[in-house]
Order: sequence, then C-alpha cells, then structure tokens
Amino acid sequence: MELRKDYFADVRKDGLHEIGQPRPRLDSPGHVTGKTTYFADRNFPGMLHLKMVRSPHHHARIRSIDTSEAEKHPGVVRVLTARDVPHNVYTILILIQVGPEDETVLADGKVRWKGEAVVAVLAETERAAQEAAAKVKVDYEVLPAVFDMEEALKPGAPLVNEYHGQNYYLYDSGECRKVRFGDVEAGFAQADHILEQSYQSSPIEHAPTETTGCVVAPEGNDRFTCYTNTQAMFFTLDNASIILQMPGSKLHFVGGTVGGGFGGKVDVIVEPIAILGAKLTGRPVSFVYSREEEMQISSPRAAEKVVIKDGAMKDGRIVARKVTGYTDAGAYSRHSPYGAQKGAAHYPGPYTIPNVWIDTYCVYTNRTPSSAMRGFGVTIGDFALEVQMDKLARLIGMDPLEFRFINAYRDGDMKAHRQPTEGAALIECMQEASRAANWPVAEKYMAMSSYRKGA
Amino acid sequence: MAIRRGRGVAAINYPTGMNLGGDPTQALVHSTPTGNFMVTLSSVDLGQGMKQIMAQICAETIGVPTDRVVIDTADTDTGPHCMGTFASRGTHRAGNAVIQAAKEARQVMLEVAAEELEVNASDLETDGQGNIQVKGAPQKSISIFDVALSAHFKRGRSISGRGMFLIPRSYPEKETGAMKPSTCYAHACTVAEVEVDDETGEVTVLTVKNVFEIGRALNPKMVEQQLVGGSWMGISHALYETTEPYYPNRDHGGTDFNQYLMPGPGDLAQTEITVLERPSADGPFGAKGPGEMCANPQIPAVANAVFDAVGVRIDTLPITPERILRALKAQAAG
Amino acid sequence: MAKVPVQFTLNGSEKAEFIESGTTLLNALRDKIGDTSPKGGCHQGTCGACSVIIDGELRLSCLTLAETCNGADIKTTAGLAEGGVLHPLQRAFLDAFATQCGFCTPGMIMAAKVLLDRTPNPSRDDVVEALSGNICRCTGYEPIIQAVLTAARANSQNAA
Amino acid sequence: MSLALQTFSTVKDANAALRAAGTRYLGGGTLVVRAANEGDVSVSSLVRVTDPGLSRIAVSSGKARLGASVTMAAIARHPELAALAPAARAIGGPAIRNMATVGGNLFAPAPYGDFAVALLALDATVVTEDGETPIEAFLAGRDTSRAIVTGVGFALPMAKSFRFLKVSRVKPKGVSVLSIAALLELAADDTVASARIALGCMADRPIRATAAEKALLGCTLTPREIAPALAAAPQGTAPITDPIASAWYRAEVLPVHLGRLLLS
Repeated sequence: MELRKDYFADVRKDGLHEIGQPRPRLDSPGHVTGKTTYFADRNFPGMLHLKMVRSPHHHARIRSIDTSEAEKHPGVVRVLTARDVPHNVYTILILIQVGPEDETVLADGKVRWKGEAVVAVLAETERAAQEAAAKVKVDYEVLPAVFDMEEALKPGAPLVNEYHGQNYYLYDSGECRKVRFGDVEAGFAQADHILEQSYQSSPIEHAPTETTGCVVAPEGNDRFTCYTNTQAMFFTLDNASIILQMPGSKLHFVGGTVGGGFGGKVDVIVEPIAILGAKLTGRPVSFVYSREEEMQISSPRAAEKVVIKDGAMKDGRIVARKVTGYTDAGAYSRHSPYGAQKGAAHYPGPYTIPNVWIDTYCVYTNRTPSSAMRGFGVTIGDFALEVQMDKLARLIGMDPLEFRFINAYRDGDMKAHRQPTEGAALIECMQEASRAANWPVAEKYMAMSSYRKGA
Repeated sequence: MAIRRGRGVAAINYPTGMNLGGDPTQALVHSTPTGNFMVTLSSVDLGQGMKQIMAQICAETIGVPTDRVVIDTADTDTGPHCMGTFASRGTHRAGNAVIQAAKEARQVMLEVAAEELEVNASDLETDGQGNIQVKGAPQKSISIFDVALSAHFKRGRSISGRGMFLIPRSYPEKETGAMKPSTCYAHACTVAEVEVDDETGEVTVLTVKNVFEIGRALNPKMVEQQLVGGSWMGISHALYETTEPYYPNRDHGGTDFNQYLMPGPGDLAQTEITVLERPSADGPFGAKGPGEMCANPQIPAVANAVFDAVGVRIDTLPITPERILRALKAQAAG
Repeated sequence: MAKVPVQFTLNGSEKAEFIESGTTLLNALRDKIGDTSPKGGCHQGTCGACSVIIDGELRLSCLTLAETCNGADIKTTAGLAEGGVLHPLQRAFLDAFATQCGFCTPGMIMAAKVLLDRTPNPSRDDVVEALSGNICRCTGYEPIIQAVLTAARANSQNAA
Repeated sequence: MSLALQTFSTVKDANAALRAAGTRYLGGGTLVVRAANEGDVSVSSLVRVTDPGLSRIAVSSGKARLGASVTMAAIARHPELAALAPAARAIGGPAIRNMATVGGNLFAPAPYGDFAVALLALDATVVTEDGETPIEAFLAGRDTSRAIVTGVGFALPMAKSFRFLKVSRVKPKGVSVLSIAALLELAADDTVASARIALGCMADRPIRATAAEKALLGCTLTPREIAPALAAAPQGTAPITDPIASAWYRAEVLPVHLGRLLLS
C-alpha cells in the first residue's frame, strides 16, 4: 500500500504521536494463540441447545402445529411456539420509529418464506433437539408465492405481508422514496444521446466464518446475560426487551468480539428466542446457527433491480439521469426500507448532473428476508451506475476515464438531494488511478482539482 | 481457444454512517490510579480493529502512548450506548465520542498536574511518552503516573470524561427528497484487468489497482488490511457470489463453503492500493469510514473489463462463466 | 447416553475424559477439555477453522470422532507458544497484520505449521495449496500467505 | 437416541453390525460425520473397522491394490502411484485428503467423487467380502450396496497413458465443475488404439463417455481428428445442476475441457 501524502497536504496536520502510526493490533496476540474469546467459547453446565423447526414452503397457511411427540422425546426440555412469545410481532427499526411491526419471532398462522422459524426446540443435546425437531408436525396449506419484484407490484399479485397491506413499503412520500432535482424531461429533450439500461443482482450472503448465535445464562436474580455476536449491542438488547416484554434492566449483553459481520449480524434474530428459552427453563441456552442456516436462513444482501435512463451531450456532459431502484426485502422489512432510502440518497453517484429523478422502492416478495450488508443500499447501485458510465462513454465515443472527469462532482456542486458537495476527492482518485494503471488521460484532466476557488 | 484480455474502470463515493433515526455513540474515559486510561464503550469489533483504533484515538487525545489505554467495550452493564458497528460508522462516530471524553479527561489531568507543578494548566503540554511538561520548559515536568496518583489519593479528583457524538436525524423532504444523508464521503477509483476464456466464459482477474480516499489513515497497516480484504470481496461479488444461482428457480442455494463460491487463495488478483487523505471536517482526526466502500468499485470495474475483453455486457450479478458463455453464444449467433 | 473413555495427548499433556459416544473431537476439545482454540465455523469440513494436528497430520476436528483418537498426539494452536514465546508463525501473523476477526486464524496456523514442518522452504504455490482448505472472509488471503512465507524465511535463517 | 460408534477388528463383524437400521459405515468421516453434524437423524449408529489391512497399499507386477481406508494423502505421496497423484491431490484441501478414503470416494455423490472418476477410467474392481465387482457395475448399484468395501484393484496405467483433469471455479481447491479421467493407448503410428474415458458431474455418479471413446479410436490427437469425439462427448450424459454450475454449462464446456485434456 502506498500512502500519498502529497495530496491534500495543505488541509491535513501530520506528525502526530499515535494517529497515523502502524501500531500493532492489541487483539492479534489473542487471535494467533487461540485465546480470543468469542461468544461460543463460553460453556455453562446444564446448557440447553435450541434448534428451529423451519417452514418448507415459500408461502403457506399453518392449519395446525402438533408438538406432542417432540415434547415426549428424550432430552427435550421445552418446545416453544408463537403463543409463548410475549410480543411476537415485531420489527427491529421500531426503536427509531420506523414501522409497522411486520415479522413474527415464531410463525403464527402463516409462513411467508421458505426457512421461516415456526417452532423452537430446547433439549439437553444438539442431537436430541434435532431428533425432536424432526417430530414436530406442522400442517400447511400452501399458498401462491411471488418471487419477482415487478410481479409483486402488479395488481392481483399474492399479498406477501398483511402488516403492510401491499407489496411495497409505504414511505411518507408514497410507494417509493423520491428525489426530484431540476427538470429531468427537459434534460432528456436537450440531450444528444439517450441510454436506458437495466441492471440486476442476486442475494449475497455475508458468509462470516463465525455463524450468528448467542449463549444465554440466567444470573439467578431474574437477570439474563446474553453472550452474543451482534453488531449492535443496545439495538439488540432493546429489541429483545420489546419482544420479551421484559424491562431492559433485566438484560445484560456481553459481546464485541465477533468473527466477522459484514452487516450480517444486525437483525436481532437469535437473542430474543434464546433469552425466552432461558427464562422459561431456568437453564443456560445456546442458539447458534448451523452453517446451512447462516448461508440460507440469515438475511442476505438484497437482490436489486436498477433501471437507469441517461441523457448526455456530445461533449460528454450528462444532462439528465433518471433512476428507478427496486430492493427486494423478501418477506419482511428488517433494515430494507432504510437500504432503499439510502440508495435514493446515493444516486446519481459522484457526478454533478443538473436534472435528476430518483424513485427507490422497497418491495416484499416470498424470498428470504434481506437486510444490511457491507455497502448497504449502495453496492449494487454503484455496479449499475458505473457500468452505465462505461456504456455511455462508449456510446458518445469517449475514453471511459476522461468521461468521468467531465462529470465528476467538485466542492460546492449541488447534489440531487440538495446538499452542497464538501470534501470531494473523486478527481484526485481518478488522477492517481490514471497513473497507477498507466491509463493516460488528457493533461487538462490531470490538472483538475476537487477544490474550487471560493467554494 | 482464445484468452482475451480487457480492462475496466470505475469511480465511486460512499457515505459515512447511517442516517435514519439519528446516529449516536457515547464513550466514557477514566484513568486508573497509576495513570492508565480505560475507555468504556458498547461498540462492537467485528474484526476490523475497532478496539485498536479507539485506543490510538484516546492515546493521541490524552497524550499518552497507545499501550497505556485499555478498551472495555460491548458490555451493556458498563458501556454507554452505541448504535452499533455498521454503515461505516464505527471509527467516525465512536472515534468522535472517544475524543470528546478523552479531551475532558485530559483537561482534568492537566489541572491536577498544574496544581502539582504550581503552574497554569494552559501552560502545560504532554510529551506523548507519559509525561506532562511546561511549554517551553520541558525540564519542568511530572509523569502521568504521578499525576494519577495525586488525583486519586491526594486531590480527590476523577480524571475522567464523557463523550457523545450524535448526527441528528434528517427527514427527507417528501416531494423533492432534499435530505442530509451523510456528513462526509470516502472516494475510490479502481482499474481492473481481466482475462476471459472465450470457450468457457471463465474470468481471471489479473490486476486491480485501487485508489482510495479515506479522510485519514489512523493506522495505515489496519487501513491496508481492510482495503485489501475489501478489494477481494468486491471481486468475489462481481464474479462468484449468490445464494440463488438459478433465480427465479430458488433451488440449489449453497449451504457450505464448497458451494457458496468465493475466490480461493489461488485466485488472487495482483492488488495495488494507493491511499489519499483529505480529512473530513467532522471526522476523528479527519477519518471517514472506508470499511464498506472499499469493496464496491471492483464490481463495475471487473464488469467493464469483461466487456472490454469479449464484447458482451453482463448486467446481472454475479458475472458467472455461464452468463458470459451464453452471451458469447448469443453474440456469435448474431 | 453411553459414555466412552477417551485418552490422548493434547499439546504435550495427558487428557482422559468420559464422553458421549459419537462426540466429535472438536466438541470434546472445546466443551469437555476447555481448549477453545479450534473453532466451529461449519461442522461440515468446508471451512478449516477447526483444524488440528493429529500424529503430525492436519485433520478437521469437526469430522473426527473423539473416540477414534485414543492414544493420539494432538496439537492445537493453543499449545503452539512455548514458555510464553510465540512460535515463528504466530509472530509472523502478527507482524504481517494477517488477522482481522481472528476466527480463522487458529486453523490457518495449524495448516501452515504442518506445511513448514515438512517443507521448510515452501514456494508461494506450496503455501496456497497448504491453506486451500481454510476459509478467510476478511483478509483476502494475501496477508496470510505473506505471513507464512515470512515465517518460513525466519525459520530457515534461524536454522542456518 | 444419541449417535453411537461401534468399533470392530474385522470386516466380517462390522458387516453383521451394519445390518441394523440406522447404521452407517464410518470411513474418513467426511461424508457420514458431516451428515450427522448437519442433523441427519436417520443415522443413529456408526460402525468402523480397525483392521490395518484396510489401510494397505500393495503394488506388484503392474497391479495396484488399495485398501478402502487408504487416504487421498497416502495415494498422493506413494511413489508407485504417481499416475494417480493428480487425481488424489484434486480432492479437498490437505486436511480433507488426510481423512477422505478410497472407499468413501466411491460413494460420494456428484460434484464429489473425483477419485472414483479416475478409478472408473482405470476399470478398477471393487472388493467386498462378497467378492469383486467391476467398478461400473458397483457404481450403478451403490445406493443399495450394504457390504463394506474393503479395497479396489486395478492395473497401473503406463506412463503418460493416463490423464486427469478437474475443473473448479475456486483455485487451487474447489469442488468440480466437472472432472475427466482418460486412459489412452496409442499405437505405433500415434493413433488411439484404445480409449476409456470417465466423467465426473456429468451424472449423479461417475460415468463413461462411451461415444467419445469409440470416436477416438484410430484418431491421432490433433484438433481436427478429435473433433468428432468431442462432439460425441455429451452423448448419454445427464449433468448435474448445483451451485457450482448448471447442467447446461457442464454440457457446453465438456467438449472444450476434454479437447484440452486430449491435446495437452
């Protein structure tokens, strides 16, 4: 890695004692000796193991659940269903007033995705829990499912989630988050070139080497300590408090040393049910996702569809950009309404475009609920934007890198969401990339700066 | 068979932090009787090195070596509130909270030292090695060890501080979308060079040259860790990863590390990283959040390089050999 | 449940336990004996985080039943440092900043140790092959490869 | 019911124990312990055999006999099995190769079982207490086979007459897109005198490319002359679709990779 101190030296104070120094990591000696303590390294006498019975259907009504055989299975201590969960319908962003509550801890009357949690089995050993889980009988009436966002938005599509009442998240701005800047149709009318293209992505798993999980121990004083690998301690604690209808003072969360997250451990899925199990049995409880659950049950990065329509001039200036983004939330909201909104704020990318129109939708389908992942709301948008930029450059007949210089945002430029640009550095990154990759651009671009005099 | 070569570029920016319900993180700092400093947080270290960076930030602010700082994080009985580690917010939000708490503790420390040295606190400075000295007269000094002992046993002072950093909630305007989604942005530009086997659709990423602007490299080796790993993940997203390889058929999702594909140690592109630092106005020592954005520009850069190599556009991720081969066959069929 | 005796040497010390038949070595080490350095990343044999060295060979403790290890000599990353002095591989992982979350690290170090025990001067390809059963999601592998190559060089200089 | 392991010193006793319901044979553990870990509650009892003969490699007068418990690592490092080393090394990472056995590989469902592909090309025989079975017949009936495999036997291929290729998405070790093993005898004029080609992932278990084998006879190994064999290669295949590749993709690239192997 090369640190180029010559850029922006005028606005930076170097020569500090500790900052900017490549100090050794204080946690690494624990890593290389195997001594670092992760949540699952704690083991308590009498600990129970929780296994989940999951829906085999994408969308179905539950006619009945029979847990009697499972309860009789040797080693089983408790079997939990929806009626055991004090506040079973929840949504994690309710903490910051983003509702409605739309998801069940354990399915109640209906399942909306294949893999949804239906019944939790607590047993003395993992094996006993697995065997008992296989004995739970659930009678399903399979319902039509929808997996495609545009299909889901059509009239007459199966309704995925009754708590929303329609297959999209209803923002205060309506069926989508909107950004309106300039006059996009006028921009298209004046453009020499118009290019409209569509981009899609697939769900992506965070795949941390440590799977999601927690170990809960009753402290004997009506408090419960939850050792967890959540990425957000109080967010999880406070949501658990709501779901369990327990004062937060009864909950003690310990974590902070996590075997990789990438956004995959922010969903508050394992902790509430494990705490409930510990409360109802008085025993320590371990609920750790299997690798299969981590790969196919935990929320992935959302599948997205992005449609971009651009108007550009022969000289390379983009004069209008219209983006329609669709985020596939799967069956439940989790963090997706925010992801779609973050996308609206991100478009049209790091370029100064006078006429912009953005609509981003958060759509419900019967796919696995998606949620945050590294680059949430932006990663797939950047794929679409930057492939579109490459196509536009070739359409106009320009070098793709030079084309970006022409449109790059600089200090003081007004963004589509009406914030002036501050601290821009895209031009300098591109200049350095031009050198590093031996991709020469015209001298006038190498002479550009993100600074603007007087800005 | 033909192995065809191409290159592609992408340039991106990325916001630091979330902005939905307000975005707070708090920190507490206090000294032990012998002048070590405890930072208490509830922030989570996912492996990116949160604990180490908070220690360096606290040490720089108080004016002691980093090994005098102990991080106690992620125990809700002791640590004050943090929204969590996500959205590239950890270093920026918690770092600012730690700075504020450490400044307050430093002020008490200097006041106690001033009493011991019988000078004004405003005339004192730290030497970064564990001592407090009079500006311009470094021979007149006292160790922080002795200052802490004095505070605890003689002067009855708590060398401690409270830190709070909050980005208030921004409500998007309904009709125009006017909003303030972030206070600072990181930047990147990546050039990727690939080879495509036009009989099998297999892609080999030969080189990725990444330039990242991250505000401030608080610990350059740790920045390098994250940027190199992120670059690998970007390539992985571009070419390999999906939980539903045959969507809309949802069968055949990978359930293990054999089936869920990611580049192995024999698939590594030659990776070059250049870092620029334009300090952000509100970042801790100017730092922004590079953790997420470092995995983004490789995806379109690789996609554009594939097109440059074989002349087909794959606009659906991931860009698998199958998708390339189908496109090449369609292209050949005219 | 049927309990069976197991007895083996772990990092040079004798261990004897009664365990439930069918218990994996990984679970026996972690839950019974208290050596949590092998990690359970998949329990499928696909991540390598549980790698240990049994009688000089790299094995996956998640797919090995503990009772098949009677009389074996088992080494884990927890036993690698001698007298508080880090093994050259551990030192090299620190110096190369080759750990991030650290969850894969003990398995990586076991895989690398077996390589260096047999091939003191490995090529880059040898290292890549040796680590090919171990997943890392944080680092992009390059720092780990460099750490192993550095440790090999340090070893051969010490031997010279 | 917990999982229980029974250990026997003879195959005979173990075969008797295997008749009990829910009982599986434990080889290297890479298949059966994984299944148990993943919650396959149909397995309640495991049986293993400690007879050291099962781990023996015997090579004499051009014949090789591998005990069923011989590991991929043992094959890869055995000097007289050099021709098979590429196939053995293609299995898993180093730890898996120290555990995965010849016997287990015969039962590994696609996309696993690359070593069995090599054995199929070599026309191996599979040995059980009931006698010897040609590998093709054994593979066809493996789903209902109950007797413990004790070993495999085959004629060691002449130098350079045996070729093996495994194609993976992930390097250096990933599971197969497909694997190909080819045993080719060339006549004095460099034309193919005999050919036996086995394919992995082109069905749920290793299969032969009989149409390609026939088409190769009498050809020299040049792009022009092998073209009909490559075109015939997908005949009779039913490639699997899995997260690694679709059946369509596997069928499309089989001729490409077969061609590269034959011309290498």
